[in-house]
Amino acid sequence: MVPLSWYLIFAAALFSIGMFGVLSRRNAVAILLGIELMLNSVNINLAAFWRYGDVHLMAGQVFAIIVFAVAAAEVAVGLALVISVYRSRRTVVADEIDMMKW
Amino acid sequence: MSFWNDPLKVAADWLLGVFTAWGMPELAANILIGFLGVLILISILMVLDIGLVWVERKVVARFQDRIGPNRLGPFGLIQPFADIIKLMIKEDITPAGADKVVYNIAPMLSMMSVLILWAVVPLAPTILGVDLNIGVLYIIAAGAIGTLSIIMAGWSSNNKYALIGAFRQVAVMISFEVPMLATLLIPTILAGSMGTAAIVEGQDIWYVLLAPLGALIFLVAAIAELGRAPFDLAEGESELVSGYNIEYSGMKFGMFYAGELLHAFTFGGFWAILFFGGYRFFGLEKVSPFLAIAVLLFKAFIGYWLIMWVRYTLLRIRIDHMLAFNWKFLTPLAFTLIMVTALMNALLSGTSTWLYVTGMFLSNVLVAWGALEIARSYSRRERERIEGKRIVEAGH
Amino acid sequence: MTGEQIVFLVVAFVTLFAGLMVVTTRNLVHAALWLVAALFGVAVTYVILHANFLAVVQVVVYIGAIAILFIFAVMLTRRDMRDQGPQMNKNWWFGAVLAVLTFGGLYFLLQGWEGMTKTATSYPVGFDAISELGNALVSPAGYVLPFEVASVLLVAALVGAVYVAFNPRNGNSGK
Amino acid sequence: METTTLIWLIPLPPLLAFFLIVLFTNRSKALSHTIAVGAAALSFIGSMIVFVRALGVEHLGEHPFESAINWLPTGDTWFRIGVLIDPLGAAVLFFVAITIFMIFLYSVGYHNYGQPAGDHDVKGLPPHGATVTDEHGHKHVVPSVEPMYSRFFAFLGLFAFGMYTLVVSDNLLTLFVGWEIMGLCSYLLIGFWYGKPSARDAAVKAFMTTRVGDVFMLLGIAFLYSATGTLTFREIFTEETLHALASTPAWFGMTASGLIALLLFIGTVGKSAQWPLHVWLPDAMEGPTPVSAMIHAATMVSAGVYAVIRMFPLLTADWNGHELTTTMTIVAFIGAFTALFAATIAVAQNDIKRVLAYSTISQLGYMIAALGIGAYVAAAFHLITHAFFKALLFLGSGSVIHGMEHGVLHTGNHHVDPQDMYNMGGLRKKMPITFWTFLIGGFALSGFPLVTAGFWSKDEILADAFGHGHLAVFVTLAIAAFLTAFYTMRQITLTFLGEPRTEEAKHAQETPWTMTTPLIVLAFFAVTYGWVGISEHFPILGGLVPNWFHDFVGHTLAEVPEAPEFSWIPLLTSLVVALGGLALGYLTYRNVKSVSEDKFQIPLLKNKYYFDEAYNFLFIRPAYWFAENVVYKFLDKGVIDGFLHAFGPFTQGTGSALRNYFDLPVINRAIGDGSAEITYWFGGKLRGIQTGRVQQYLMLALVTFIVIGAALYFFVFAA
Repeated sequence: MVPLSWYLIFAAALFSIGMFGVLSRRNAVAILLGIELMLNSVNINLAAFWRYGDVHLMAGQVFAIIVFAVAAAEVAVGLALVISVYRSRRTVVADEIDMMKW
Repeated sequence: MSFWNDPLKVAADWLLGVFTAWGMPELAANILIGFLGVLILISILMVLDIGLVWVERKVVARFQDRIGPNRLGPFGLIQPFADIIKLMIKEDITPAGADKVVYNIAPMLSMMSVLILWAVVPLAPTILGVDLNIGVLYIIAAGAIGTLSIIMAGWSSNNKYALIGAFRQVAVMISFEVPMLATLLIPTILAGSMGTAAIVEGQDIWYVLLAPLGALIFLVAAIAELGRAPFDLAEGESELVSGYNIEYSGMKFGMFYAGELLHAFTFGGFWAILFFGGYRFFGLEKVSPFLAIAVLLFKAFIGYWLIMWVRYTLLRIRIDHMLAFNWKFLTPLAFTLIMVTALMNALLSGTSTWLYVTGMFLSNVLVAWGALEIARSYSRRERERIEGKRIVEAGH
Repeated sequence: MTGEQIVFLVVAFVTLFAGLMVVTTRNLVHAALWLVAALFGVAVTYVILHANFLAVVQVVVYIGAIAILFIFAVMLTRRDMRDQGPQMNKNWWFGAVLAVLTFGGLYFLLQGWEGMTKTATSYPVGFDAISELGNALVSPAGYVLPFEVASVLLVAALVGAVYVAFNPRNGNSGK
Repeated sequence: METTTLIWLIPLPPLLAFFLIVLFTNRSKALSHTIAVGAAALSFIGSMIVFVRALGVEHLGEHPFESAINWLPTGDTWFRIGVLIDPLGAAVLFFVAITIFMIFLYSVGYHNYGQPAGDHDVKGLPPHGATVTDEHGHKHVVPSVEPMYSRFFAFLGLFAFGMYTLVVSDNLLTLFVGWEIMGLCSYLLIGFWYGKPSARDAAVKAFMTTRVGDVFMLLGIAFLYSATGTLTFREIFTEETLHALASTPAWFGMTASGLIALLLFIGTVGKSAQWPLHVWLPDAMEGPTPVSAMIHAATMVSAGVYAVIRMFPLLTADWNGHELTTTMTIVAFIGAFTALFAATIAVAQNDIKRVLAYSTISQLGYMIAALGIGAYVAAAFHLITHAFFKALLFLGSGSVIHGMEHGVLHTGNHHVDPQDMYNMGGLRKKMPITFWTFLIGGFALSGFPLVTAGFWSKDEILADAFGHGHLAVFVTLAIAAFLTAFYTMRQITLTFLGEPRTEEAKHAQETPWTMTTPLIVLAFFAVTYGWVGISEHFPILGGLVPNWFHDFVGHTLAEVPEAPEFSWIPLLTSLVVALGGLALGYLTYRNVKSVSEDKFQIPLLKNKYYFDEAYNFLFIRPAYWFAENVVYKFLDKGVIDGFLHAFGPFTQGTGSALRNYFDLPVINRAIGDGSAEITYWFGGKLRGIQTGRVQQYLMLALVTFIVIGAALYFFVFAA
C-alpha cells in the first residue's frame, strides 16, 4: 500500500513546481498554467484525504469537484482577460502590463 | 459452463492454467492474459476497420449512383487491402518546420481515442472489457483525447490550413460535447447507472421509445463529434484542402482515416447500446454470447449506415451556423429534455409500463414540438427582418 | 515494494517531470501539452486512489476543455508562431528559491504530523462511491449549497469571460 | 405520488400563477388567464385525487393523511408545520376545489375575454363598453374587456392559495396565515375597481372590520400556544390536553378552553360576517361578481365556519353533552340571532347581490347556531351544501347582471342600474340556462323538500336543535328559514318571472359558455350533494342511500356524535316553512310592478337596522374626532412641534460654537489635513515598491507568509 505521506509529498512538490511557474514565467498564459498545477496538487490532497479517511464521508471528493469548477471558471476568466489585454496592448508579458501601478 | 456460454471466462481459465504450468507467477499471468485480450480485441477491430473502408466506399458509391470498387476480388472485397498496402509503402513525409514529436504522436492519439472506447462496449452479457461505473462519462473523456489529437495534428503541421481546420474541428467538438453529455445522462437517469452494462441490462424497453428525442440529439452530436458531413467543415476541401490532416501522408494519414471510420462505427455501436438495447434482441442474447455480438454488430451497422446516409445526403453547414445551432438550439433543448425526462421518470415511476412508456414518449414529442415551434417563430422573425431590410434597400 | 507503489512512483515521477517541463519549456504550446501530460498523471493518481469519477472528470474538464483553451489562448496571443525573447523574468532565481523553500517548509511541517505514515484501509467491496458522491452533492444534509454556489460561480465566470473577451469592434452583434 | 406529497403541492399552483402573472405575463390577457385557470385546474385535480384516496381509507379519522416538517426552532423543540387531511378536511377540500375552479373559469367570461378594449375604459373602473362598426357600417356598443384583466387573475390565484393553505394546514398558525392572506386578497378584490369611491370604502371597511375579529383570534392562538405549547390540531385534540384545558379556570367564569374557543370564535365572527361584525359583507358586493361568489359564498366566509368546526373539540371540551357552556351559549345565540336578523334585512333589499349577501350572513348564522348546540356534522354538511348553492346563486346573479349590462349597452341608458331587481323581470326567456340554474340554487337555499341539497342540510340542523331540546334556537331558525324561502322566491319572481319592467331587461342576453358551464356544474352539486347525507331515520328515503356524510365526517372526532332520533315536528316545520315561504313569496310579488308597490320596503329593514349609522356614530366619528383634535391639534401641533421649535435655535447655537472653536481648528487642520500630509509623505516614500508587476507582489506576499509562518511555528507553537 502507498502511505499517505507519498501523496502529500507528491502534491507538495507539484504545488511548488506550479508556484515556481507562477512566480517566474513572463507569459501570462504560462502563469495560468502554473496556477493549474497548483490547483491540481490541492485536488490530489483532497482525494488522498478522502481515501485515507472514512470513504463514506464524501467531503474530499465534493470539494475536489468544486475545485474543478473553480479552476474552469478561473481559466475562462483568466484567459479572457489575457486575450482582452493582448488585444489592446499587443503583449501578454506580465511585467509589461503595469499601467495601473500608480 | 461451456465455451459457448462464456467464452471469455473459459479461455482465460484455460490460458491461466497453461501459463502457471509454465511456471509463471499468477499475477504476471493475469496481466499477460489481459494484454492478450486487449490485443485480440484491437486486432479484430482493425480487421473490421479494413472492412469498413470497403463498406464506406460501396455505400457512398450507391448513394452517388455508382458501383464502387468491383475489380479486386468478389465485389471488390480485396480493394481495401490494396489500399492499405499502398498507404504503407508510400513515402512518410514529415514537413520541414513541423514539430516532429507532436506531429508523430497526434495520429497515434487519434487512433487511441477511438480504440479505448471499446473498453466499455458490452459486446455480450459476459463479454465486456471493463464494467466501469462511469461508462458514459468515459465516452466523453475519450472524446477529449480525440480533440487533443486533432489540435496537436493541426498545430504541429506548421500549415495554416491545418491549423484553421483544427481550430474549427476543436471548436465544434468541444461545443457538441455539451449536448452529447446531456443526452448521455438520459439513459443514465433511466437506467439509474452510468455503467454501459447496466444501461443495456436496464433496457427491457428500448430507451429510444422512452427518449426518442434524446436518441436524435445524441446522433446529431455524435455526427458533429465525428466531423462528418454535414458538420465536416474542418476538412472543407474547397477552402481548407483537407483540414488538420493535410500534411500527413502514408500510414499516418491512414491512421486518421481509419480512426475516423472506426469512430463512426463505434458511435453507431454506442447509439445502439444507449438507445436500442445493445446486444439484446428478444432474448436472442441469452442463447449464445456469439449471437449477442452479432446482434450488437448488426445494430451498430445500422447506426453506421444512418450516419453514412446523412453524410452523403446533406450539405455542409457554415461554422457560425453550426455553433449557433449547437449553443442556441441543441444545448438548451438537451438540457430541457434532461429535466423533463428526470421529472417524468420520477412522476411516472411505479405506474404501469404502458402509462410509463406513453408518458415518456409523449413528453419527448411535446418537448420536440415546443422546440420546433420556438425555432420556427424565431426564424420567421429573422426572415421578416431580413426581407424587410431588402425591401427598404430596394426602395433606395 | 508492491505493484501499487511502483505504479504510483512511476506516475508521480512522470507527473512531476511533466510539471517541471510545463514551467520551464520555452515553447508555450509544448508547455500546454506537457500540462496535459501532467494532468493525465494526476488523473491516474485519482484512479490509484479509487476516485474513478474524479479521474474521468479530470480528463473531461482539464484535458478536454481547459488544456484546449490554453492552446487556443496561446495561439491567439502570438502574432507569429515562434517564441522569442526570454521566457523567464529577471527574478526567476528568487522564484525558484521561494518554491524550494515552500516545498521544504511543507515537507518539514508534514514530517512532524502523526497522520503522515497512515495507510489506507482496504476499499470496501461493493461501495458505490458515485451514488454516494451524487447524494452528497445534492442532498440538503450534504453539500448542496457549496455545489449551487459553484454553479453560480461558473455561470458568472461564463458571462464574465464572454463579456471580457468580446471585441465590439469586429463583433457581429451590432444590429 | 405519495398522498402527503400531493397535499403539500395542492396550494402551490395558484401561488405560482400569482407570481408568474404579476412578474411576467401581466401584459398578456390570454396567457394570464391560461396560467391562472391552469393552476386552478391543477389544484382541482390534485384535490380530487386526494379526496378519492381519502374515501378509500378505512377509519380516516384515526389515521388521516398527515405530514409535518420542522419549521421554527423554539428553544429546544421545534415548531412544526404540516398538512393534514382528515374526513372534515377532505370534504371541505372537495367543495373548495370545485367552487374555486368554477369561479376561475367563470371569471374568464365575466370579464368579457375576447371582446375589444373599451373606448374610454380606465384602470380601476368597471369597463363601459366598446363601440364597434359591423360590416354594414352600423355602430354597436358591445361589452368591453376588463382593463385590469390579468391583475384580477393574479389576485384570484393568491386567494386560492390562501384558501387551500387554510384547508390543508394541520395547525392553527398556517391556518391563520391562509386566513390573513385571504383577508388581504379580499381587500384587494373588493377594491378591485378602486376608481369607484364606494369600492374603496367597502374595501377598507371589510379590511378593518375583519381585522377586529382577527386580533381576537390571534389572541386566542397566543393563549392556546402558551397554555399547551403546540398549535397542531391533532396534538391539541388529545384527551389529556383537552381535559387539562377544560379544567383550567380562566376569567369570567369560563374555562381556559372556553375562553380560547370564544376568542377564536370572534375571529370567525369577523370572517364569516356574524352579527355584530356583519356590516362589511353587503358592502363587499362592490367587487366584481366572481369575487362576491368566491369570497362571500364559497370560500372565505366558509373558512370562518370551517375554523370553528376545526376547533369544535376545543369548543366542547368542557361540555357534558346536555347543558350548554357559556361559550356555546354565546355561539348559539350569535348564530341564531344573525340567522334571523340578516334574513329580515334581506327581505327589503332590491340589489340582487345584496339580497344574496344578507342571505349568506343568515345561512352562516345557521351553521354557527348548529355548532353552538353541538351539531357539528350538520354544520359541516350545511357548510358544504351552502357553498355549492350559494356560489351557484352568486354566479347566477353575476350572469344576470352581465346579461342586464348587455341590455344597458344596447339602449345606451347608463342610468339604469343593472343590479336593481326592479329593473328586471321576465328574464327566464332571455336567459334560460341562468334561470333554471338560479331556480335550482334558489330552491336549494329555501330548502325545497326532498330534491335539493339545502333541504337535507337544513333539516338536519333543525332536527338537531329540536332533538336536543334547544327550542329557542329551533324556533328562531325556523322563522329564519321561512324568511329565507320568502325572500328567495321574491328574488326569483322579481328577476325572472313576469314581464320585463324596463327596455334593458328586454334586451338582456344569455352569457357565454365559460359562465354558464360553472352554473350547470354547480347546479348539479346543489341538487345531488344533499343525497349523501340523508338521515337513516328519515321515513321511506332514509336508508335507501347510506348516510355517508355523517359517517365520514363524523369520524373526524374520536367519538362519533349521535344523530338525534327522528321526529316529525322538525320535518313538518321545514316542509311548511320552505313551501310556505316560497308560495307566499310568489303570491306577494307576482304582480308587483315597481318599488312603490313593495310592501316590505320598511325603512328599518331597508336601512339594515341602522347598523352602519350606529357604527359610524359610535366608532368612526369618535375616531375622527380623536385624530383631529387630540392627535393632530394637541399632540402634533402643540406638544411635538412646540418642542421642535424650541429645540431648533438651541441646536443651531451649539452647532455654530462647536464649528468655530473646535471643528475648524482641531479636526480640520490638525487631524484632517495633518493625517493627509503624513499619508502623502509615506506614499511618496513607499511608491517605489509598487512596481505594477504581479509576480513581484506575489513573491513579496510569499516571503512575508514564509517569514511569519516560520516565526509563528518556531516561537509560538514550538515554544
